[in-house]
Amino acid sequence: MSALLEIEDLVVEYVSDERAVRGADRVSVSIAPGEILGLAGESGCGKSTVANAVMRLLKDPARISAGAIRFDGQDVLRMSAQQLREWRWRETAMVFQSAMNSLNPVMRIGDQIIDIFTTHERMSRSAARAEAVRLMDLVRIDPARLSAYPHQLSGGQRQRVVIAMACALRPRLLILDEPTTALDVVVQQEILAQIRELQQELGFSVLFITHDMSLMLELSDRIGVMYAGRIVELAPASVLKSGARHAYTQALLGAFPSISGPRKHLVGLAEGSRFTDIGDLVEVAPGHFVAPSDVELRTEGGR
Amino acid sequence: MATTQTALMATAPRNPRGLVRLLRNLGRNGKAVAGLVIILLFVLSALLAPVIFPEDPSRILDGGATPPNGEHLLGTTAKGQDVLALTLWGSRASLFVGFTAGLLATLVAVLIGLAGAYFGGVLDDLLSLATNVFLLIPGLPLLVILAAFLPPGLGTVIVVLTITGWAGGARILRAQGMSIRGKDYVAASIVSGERPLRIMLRDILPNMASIVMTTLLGCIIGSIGAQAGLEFLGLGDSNTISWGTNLFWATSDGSLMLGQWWIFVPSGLAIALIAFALSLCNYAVDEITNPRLRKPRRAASASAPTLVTIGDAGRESRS
Amino acid sequence: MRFIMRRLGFYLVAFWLSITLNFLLPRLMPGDPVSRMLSRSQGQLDPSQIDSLRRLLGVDERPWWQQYPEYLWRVLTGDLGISISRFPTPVTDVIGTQLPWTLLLGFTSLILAVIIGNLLGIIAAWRRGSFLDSFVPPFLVFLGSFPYFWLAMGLLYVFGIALGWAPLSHAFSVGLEPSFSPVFLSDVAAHLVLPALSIVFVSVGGWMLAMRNTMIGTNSEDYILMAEAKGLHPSRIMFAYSARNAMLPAVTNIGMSIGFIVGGALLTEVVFAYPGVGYQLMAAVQGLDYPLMQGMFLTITGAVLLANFLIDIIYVRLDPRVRVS
Amino acid sequence: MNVTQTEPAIRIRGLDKTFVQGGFRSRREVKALNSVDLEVGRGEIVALVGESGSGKSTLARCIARLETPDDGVMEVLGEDVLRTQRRRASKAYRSDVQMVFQDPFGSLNPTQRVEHVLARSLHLHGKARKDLRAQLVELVESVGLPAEVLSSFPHEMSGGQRQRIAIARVLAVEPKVILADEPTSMLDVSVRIGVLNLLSKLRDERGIAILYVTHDLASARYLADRILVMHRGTLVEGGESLALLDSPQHPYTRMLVGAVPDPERTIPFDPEERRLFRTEIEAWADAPSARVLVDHESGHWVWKPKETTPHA
Amino acid sequence: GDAGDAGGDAASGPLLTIPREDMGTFSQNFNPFSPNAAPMTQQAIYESMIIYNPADGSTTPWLAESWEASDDGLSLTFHLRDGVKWSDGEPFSAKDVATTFGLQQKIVEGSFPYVSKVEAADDATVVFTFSEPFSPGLFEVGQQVIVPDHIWADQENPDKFENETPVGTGPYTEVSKFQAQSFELLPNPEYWQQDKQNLPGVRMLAFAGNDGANLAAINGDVDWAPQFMPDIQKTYVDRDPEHRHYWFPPTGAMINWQLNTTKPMFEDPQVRKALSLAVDREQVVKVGMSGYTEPADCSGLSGSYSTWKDESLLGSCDWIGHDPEKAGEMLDEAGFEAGADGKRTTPDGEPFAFKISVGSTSTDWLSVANIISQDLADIGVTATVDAPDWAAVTAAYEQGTFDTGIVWSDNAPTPYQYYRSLMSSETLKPVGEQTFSNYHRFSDPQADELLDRFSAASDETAQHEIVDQLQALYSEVAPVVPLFPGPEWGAYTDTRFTGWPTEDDPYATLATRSPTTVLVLTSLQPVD
Ligand SMILES: Nc1ncnc2c1ncn2[C@@H]1O[C@H](COP(=O)(O)OP(=O)(O)OP(=O)(O)O)[C@@H](O)[C@H]1O
Ligand SMILES: Nc1ncnc2c1ncn2[C@@H]1O[C@H](COP(=O)(O)OP(=O)(O)OP(=O)(O)O)[C@@H](O)[C@H]1O
Ligand SMILES: [Mg+2]
Ligand SMILES: [Mg+2]
Repeated sequence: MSALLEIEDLVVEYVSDERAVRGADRVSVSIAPGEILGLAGESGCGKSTVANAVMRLLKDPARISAGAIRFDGQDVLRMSAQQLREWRWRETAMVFQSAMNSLNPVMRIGDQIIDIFTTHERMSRSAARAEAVRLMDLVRIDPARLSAYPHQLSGGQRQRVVIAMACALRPRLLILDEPTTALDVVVQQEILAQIRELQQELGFSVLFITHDMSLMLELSDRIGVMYAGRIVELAPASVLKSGARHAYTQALLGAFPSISGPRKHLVGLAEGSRFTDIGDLVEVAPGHFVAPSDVELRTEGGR
Repeated sequence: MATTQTALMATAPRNPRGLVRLLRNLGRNGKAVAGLVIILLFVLSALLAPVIFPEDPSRILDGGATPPNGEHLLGTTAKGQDVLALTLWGSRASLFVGFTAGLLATLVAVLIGLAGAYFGGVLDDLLSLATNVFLLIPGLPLLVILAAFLPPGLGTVIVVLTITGWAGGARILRAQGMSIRGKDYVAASIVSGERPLRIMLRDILPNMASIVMTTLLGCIIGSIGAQAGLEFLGLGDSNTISWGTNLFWATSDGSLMLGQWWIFVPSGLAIALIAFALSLCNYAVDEITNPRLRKPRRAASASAPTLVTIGDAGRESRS
Repeated sequence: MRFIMRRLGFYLVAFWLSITLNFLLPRLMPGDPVSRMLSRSQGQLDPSQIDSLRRLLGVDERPWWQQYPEYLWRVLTGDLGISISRFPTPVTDVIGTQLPWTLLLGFTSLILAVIIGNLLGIIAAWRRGSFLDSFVPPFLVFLGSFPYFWLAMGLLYVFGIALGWAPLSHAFSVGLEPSFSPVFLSDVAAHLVLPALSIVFVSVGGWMLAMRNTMIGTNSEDYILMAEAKGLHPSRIMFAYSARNAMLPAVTNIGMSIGFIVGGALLTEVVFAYPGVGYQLMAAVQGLDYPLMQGMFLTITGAVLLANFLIDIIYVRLDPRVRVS
Repeated sequence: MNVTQTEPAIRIRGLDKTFVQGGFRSRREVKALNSVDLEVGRGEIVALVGESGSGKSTLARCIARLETPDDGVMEVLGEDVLRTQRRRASKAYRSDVQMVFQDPFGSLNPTQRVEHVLARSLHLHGKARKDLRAQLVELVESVGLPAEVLSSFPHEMSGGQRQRIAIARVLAVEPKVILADEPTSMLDVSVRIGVLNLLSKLRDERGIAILYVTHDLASARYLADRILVMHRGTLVEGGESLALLDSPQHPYTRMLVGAVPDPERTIPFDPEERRLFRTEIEAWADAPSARVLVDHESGHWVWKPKETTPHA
Repeated sequence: GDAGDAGGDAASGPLLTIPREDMGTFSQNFNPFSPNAAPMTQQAIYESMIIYNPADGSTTPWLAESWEASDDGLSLTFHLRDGVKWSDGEPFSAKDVATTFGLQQKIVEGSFPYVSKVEAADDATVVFTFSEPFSPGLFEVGQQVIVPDHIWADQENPDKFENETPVGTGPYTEVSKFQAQSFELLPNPEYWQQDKQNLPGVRMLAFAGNDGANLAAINGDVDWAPQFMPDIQKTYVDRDPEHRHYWFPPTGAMINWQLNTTKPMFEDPQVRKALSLAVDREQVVKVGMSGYTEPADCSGLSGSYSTWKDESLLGSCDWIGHDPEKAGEMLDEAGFEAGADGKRTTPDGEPFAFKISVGSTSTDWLSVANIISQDLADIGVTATVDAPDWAAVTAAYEQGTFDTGIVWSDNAPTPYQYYRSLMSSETLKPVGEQTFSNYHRFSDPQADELLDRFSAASDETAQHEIVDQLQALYSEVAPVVPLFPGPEWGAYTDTRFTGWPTEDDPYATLATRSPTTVLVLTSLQPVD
C-alpha cells in the first residue's frame, strides 16, 4: 500500500536571536489512504508543528531545515506559492486547534464557505451557495444559519462548520489538530462521531492530533507518540493499548483513570522528569516502532 | 494619538515581571536606546543650561536678529537674545511641565482606571462615564478655555494639562485592569484575604507596568505638545522661557515672515525630537510586550509559505 | 439596536455634562466682556459708556443658578444667544458661517490621514520587514512629533512664502462668490491643500502604526491561518480577512481622534487664517464673549459627540459581535 | 471557629444565584444556581460534575465568597456565614476555606516569586514562624516540589509545578476546606494524575474536606468519595462515586457517562440515542419532581419526576 | 490663487484692498452704533460733521460747513452743507443729525452727558444745548457719524438693527459680495463730492491676526496695511522700495506705565520719578516697539497734541531721560535704600518688589514690560512681569488691586480728556470700586480746577494757557510714568493707487479706523 502522505526526517526549527529550537526533530511518519493516524503527546511536543509544516503554514521564525514531505508522490516542500495555494484544501484540508477562533468573526459563515468554492472551483456565488447548503446538511446544521456570524453559533456548531468546510472539496487528507480540546465532553463526542461518519462516507485519510489518549485509542488506526519533537513510539492502536514499550507512552497511558472497573491507584509522570537523546525508531514488532530509551522513567509513585 | 492607539492594542506581556524587567528589556532595544539617549541629552542640556549660559537668556538686548555665527551658534532673536541659550533654557520649563503633567495625568489615570476596574459597579460606571466624557470633549478647545481663566504660570499649565490629559490613559488602564481583575490570581488573593488596596497595588498594578509606561510616555508627549500649542497661542505664561514661548515670540516678532529660520526652527525641532524620542521608547515598550511587532530578520509577506532551508549551505528556497 | 440605545443614552449624558461644563467655565473667568472691549480699543472707547454698553450687550448679572435652567432651555431650543464681540449677530449665525469650513478642513484631513495611514499600515503589516515597514514608520513618527502649528508654519513658509505655490490664507480667493462652479471648487481645494496637509502629516504616522500593529496581531489569528490553508488568494486574505478585522479598532479611534483633529484644526486655522470654529473660539475666549464661546464649544463638542455616535452606528454594522453583547 | 467535630465541613441549603446580563433595556437573567443543597463532610472529597455552564464554578465561587449568593443558607464548619459575615468574609473564614483555581498559569501572579506568594499567605493568617525559610521549604516539599522552586517566578515552572504551588499556597493557611475548581483541566495529561494524588493525600493525611469541581467523570470517579451531578444550576443526582457511575439514574448523568471516551467501549456512538437523552432530560427538568433515594447504602439519590420509576 | 491680483473687477479697475487684522471673519452688520460694526461703517459709509486730523491738528469741515459756540459755552451750532444726499437719493438734513444723537443717547446711555438737547433749527442748522460749558464737546459731537432719519427713526431696536444694506452719505456705501472673509463697498451713486470719489470701490479682507494680514501685505495682495508689522522696512518696504512706504506718526494714545498710587511704595512722586528715570525709553522704543515711535516727554502728551505742547517745559524735563544713577540716588533719598545684596527695600523695610501687569496678547507691551523689569533690576528694584489674559489684567486695573501696569490713555482731540483721566478727582474711585479710567487712582485739586477752567474756556488761546499749566502740574506730580505715544500704524503701496498721506503731506494718518480715513478715501487716485 503506497502512502498518501509521507513525512521523512522532517526537521522544523524556530530560530530566534539567541537559539534555535527544534519544534520537530527528524520526524518520519506516513499515512495510508483512508487511514486515521493519531499523533499524541503533551503540550509543546511538536504536534502542531508537524501538522502545520505539512501545509507549509508555519510562519517566521519557523523554518523547515531538513527532510521531505511528499503528498501522493509530489514534493510539498518544492511547491511554489501558487501551486501550494491550489493544493491546499483541495488535497489537504485542516481543522485547527482552536476551531472556535478559526472563523473570521466579521464574515458570515456562508461567505466563508463560499470563498472556498469561488477560489478553487471558480463557481458562481449562487452555485457555491448551493454547495454550502449541502455542506451544512452534511454536518446537520440548519442551512439557514449560513447567514449567521460565527459568534452566533455555539462552540460545537462552529467546530462542525469548520469540519464541513474541510470536507468541502473532498480532500484526500484531513488534518485535525486537537479539534475538540475546547469543547465539552458531550459535544466532543458528537464531533468525533461526526468525523468518523464523514471519514467512512468520504474515505479521506486523517491526521488526528490530541493529547487525550483515551480519545486517540478510540478513534485512530495507528498512533504515534511524540515527545520533545521526536516520535518515541509508533504502533497500531490496538497494539499500543496493551503493549506500549516506551516508558513515556506507558506513563501517558497510565495517567488516565477509567470510567469503569475497579478503582486502581495510578501514577503519572513525575514532575521534572525528562528524556534526552531520543534515538531513531526501531521496529520491535511488525508495525510497532519504538525509540530506544535507556533512561529510567521517574514516576509519581517512585518518590 | 498614535501612542494611545498602540497602547490600546498592547497585549499583556508574556513574562511580565514588572518594571524591572521592562526597563532591562528597554536597554536591549535599539529604538529604546536611541530614544533614551536623546531624552538624556535633553535632560542633560536642561540641567546644564545655567552653567553654559549663566546670563538671563531672556535679557533683551539691542542686537537685533543675527543669523548663526561664531559668537551665537544659533544666532539671535529680534531682541538680541541668543537662540541657543533660549532653546537650552527653554528645555527646562518644557521638560519640567511635560514630565510633571505627564506624571500627574498618568497618576490620575492609574487611580481612576484601577479603581473602576477593581471595584466595578456604580463606581466604575461613574468613572468610565467621566473618562469617556473627558475623552470626547475636544482637548485643545477645553485647554484654551481653561488656560484662559486660570492665572498664568507653570502651575496652571500643569493643572490644565493634567485635567485634559488623563482620560485616554484611564480608559486603557481600566480595560487592562478589568482583564487582570478577572484573572485567577486576583481571585486567589481575595481568597487568601488580601485587602483591596493591596491587591490593586501589588497584584494588579505591577502587571500593567508596560501599559502604565506607555500611558506615561503618551501623556508626556501629549503634555509637551499641548503646552507648546497653548503657549504658541499666547495662553501660557509668556514670562517663562520654554519652547512654546520661544515660538510664540518668534512669530510675534515676525521671524517667519523675515525668513529668520534660526529663530523658529530650534525650538520646534526640539519639541519634535523629544516627542520622537519618547515615541521611540513607547514603540519599544510595545515591541517588548508584543514580540511580534519586532523587526523580522527577513522581509516576508504575511501569507508566505514556510521557509524551507534544506541543506545548511544556505540554499534557501521560498518556492 | 439596544447597543445603539445605550450609546445614545451615554451621549446624552456626555452632552449634558459638557454643556454644564461649558456653562460654568466662562463664568469662572475674571473680568467681563465690556471692560475687555475697552482694553482692546486702547483708548478709543469712552469709559463713560461702559455701563450702558454692558446693559446693551445684556451681560447677565444674575447668580448662576438662576441662569442655568434658562441656559439649558435655550441650548435645547437652539438659541445660543447673541455674540458680544460681534454684537448684534446671533451666535448661531457666526457658527453657521464658520462651521462648514472647520468641517471641510477637519474631515478632509481626517479622511486623508485615515485612508493613507491605514493603507500604509495594512501594507506594512502584510509585508513585514520590507522598506515600507522598516523605514516609513519612524519617519512618519518623527513627522508626527512636530506640533501642528509648527508644521503648519513650516509649510506656509516653504510653499506659501518662499515658493509661492500655495495661497497664504483664507478658504478661497478674495472676490470669488461661493458657488459650486469648478472655478470656485478648485480654488477652495487649492486653499485647503496646505492646512489639510499639515494636519495629515502630523496624524498619518499614528494611523499607520496603529493599523500596522493591530494587523500584525490579526495576522497571527487562527482565522488568517485557516484562510491561508483554504488556499485563498493573498490579497483576499489581506483585505477581507485581516484588514477587515484590524480595521475595527481604527474605527473607534476615528471617533476619538475627531477631538484631536478639531484641536489641531484650531492651531492650523490660526496659522493659515483659515475660517473655522477653532479660530473663532480663540477670538471668543480673548474677547470674553461668553455666548460665542459657549456656542463654539458646544458646537465643537456636539459635533464630536454626534460624529462618535455615527461611528458607533457604523461600528455596529462593521462588527457583528457588538450587536448582541 | 469553635465547633463540634460532628458538623459537616460545608452544609448548604437552598442556595440561589442569578446573574443579570445585558443593560437597562433588555436584561436576561441566568439562573446559575437554583436552590442548591450540598454537604461536604470533614475529610471527604466530593466531586461536582456537569457540562460547561452548568454552574459548577459559580457554586464554588459562592462558597469561596467571591460571589454573593442571592438566597440560601451556607454553613461552613457550623457557622452560618452568610448571616455572621455579611459584607466580607472574615479572616478566620479565609483561613478555613481556600480555593484552587483551574488555570495554574493564571492563578499565580507573574510578577511575584513563589517565596513571596507563600510567605504572604502565611503572614496574612499569622501562621508564619520564626524560621520562615524552613517553613516555606517544608511547605513546597509537602506538595512534592524541591526547595529550589521557592526563588522561581511562576513562568519558570511547568503547569503541574505551578498547580502544586497553588496548592501549597492554600495549604499555608492550614484550611479545613479546599475548593478545587477543575484543578487539572489545564495540565498536561501526564502530570494530571499527580495533582489528583496530591489532593487525595491531603484528605487522607490532613482530613481536609475537598469540593472537587470537574467535568471529567473519570477523574471524579478516581478521586472522589461522592459525586454530585449538576445540570443547569441544579444538583440532579448524587451518591457514592462507584455506585453512582455504575448505575446512573438521571438521563443527564447517563448522557455524561456515555460521552466519556473509553477505548473499551463497544457500542458506537449513536446520535439518535443522544436525541432521546436530550428529550428525556427536558422532560425530567420540566416535570414536577422530587428527590428520591435510590440506594440507601451508598446514599445514591436522584431528582426525578414524581410518577416515573427509577429504572425506566 | 489670489496672489498678486488684488484687483478683481477688470471693467472698472482694481478695488482698494484693505486688510482687517483683528477680525477673522466679518458679519454683515453696518450699524454704526454697534461696537462691532463691520469695518468702514464709520469711515466709508457714514460721515461726521467735522473731521479732526491729529497728524497736523487741523479740523476739516465735512457735513457741516461751519459751526460756532455760544459765548457762555452752553450751545453749539452747526451749519450743514448744502446738496448732500443719502445714498438712496434722499436729501441730508438737520433732522438726521438730531435723530442720530437721539439714537446714540438712547442706545448707549451716558454718552454725551453734557448734551441736553439737539434741535434742528432749520434744514441746514443744528443747535446743541449743553447742560454745562464743555468746550471739548465740539470734537466729540462733531465727529459723531450721522445716520438717516428716514431709515432709523422707526427702528424699534436700533441697537440690534444689523443694517445689512446701509444708506449713508459716505463715498462708498454699496455693499457687495459680502463673505465672511471679505466684502466690497462700491461707490455711493449720490455722493456729494463726485470729483473725489475716484476709486472703483473698497474691499475689506478679514484676518485672524497680524500675521495673516502681514503676509497679505508682503505678498502685495492689499494696498493699504494699517497693522503692526515687525521690521517693516525689511519685511515690507524692501521688497518693493519704489512703491511701498510706511508712516507711523506718533499720534496714538500715550502709553503709560502706571503705578498704583494707593500702594504706599508709590505714593511719593519722587519715587515715581526715580522709577521713570530708571527706564531706558530709547531701548523700550527701539526693541519693544521696533523703533516705530519715540520716547515720551514729561508733558505726557502724545504726538496728536503736538500743537499743545509747552516747549519751555520740555526743555527742563528732569525725570524722563535714562539715568539709573540719579534714579538710585533719588530712591536712596526717599528711603528706598539698597541692602547688602543690592536689592532695595521700602522705608518700612519691605523688599521693594512689585509686579508689572500686562495683557499676554500684547506682545509689544510685554517686551516693554520686560525691558522695564530689566532696567529696574539694574537699580536693585525687583519687578516681575505678570502677563495673564487681558481680561484678568483689566479686572485688576478696574478694581485697583494691581501693583503697576502698562496701560493706554484717552486720546481725544484735546488734551482735556487725557489729563482728566490721569489727575482729576472726578475720575478717582477708591480701591475695590470699579472704574474705567484713572486706574492708578490719583487726583490733584489743582488739576481739578484747571480742568474745570478748560472745559469752560471757549477761546483757544485760553485753553492753550491752561494746558500749559496742566503740563507743568503733570510734570511735577508725575501721576504716571509716560513711556511713548502709540504709533498709528500705516503702510501702503502706490502700485495701484496714489495720493496717500505722508509725513510731508499729513492731511490724514494712515489709520483705517479713524475719522480721517474718509479723507484718504476721497484723496486716492487709481494709477491708470
Ligand atoms: N513561534 C514560535 N517560536 C518559537 N518556538 C515555537 C514557536 N511555535 C512553537 N514553538 C515551540 O515549538 C515546540 C512545539 O510546538 P507545537 O505548537 O508544535 O506543540 P504542540 O504539540 O502542538 O502543543 P499543544 O498541545 O500545546 O498544541 C514548542 O516547544 C514550542 O515552544
Ligand atoms: N459573572 C457572571 N456574569 C454573568 N453570568 C455569569 C457569570 N458567571 C457565570 N455566569 C453564567 O452562569 C452560568 C454558570 O456558569 P459557571 O461558570 O458556574 O459554569 P461552569 O459549570 O463552571 O462551566 P465550565 O465548566 O465551563 O467552567 C453560565 O451560564 C454563565 O454564563
Ligand atoms: Mg498544538
Ligand atoms: Mg467553571
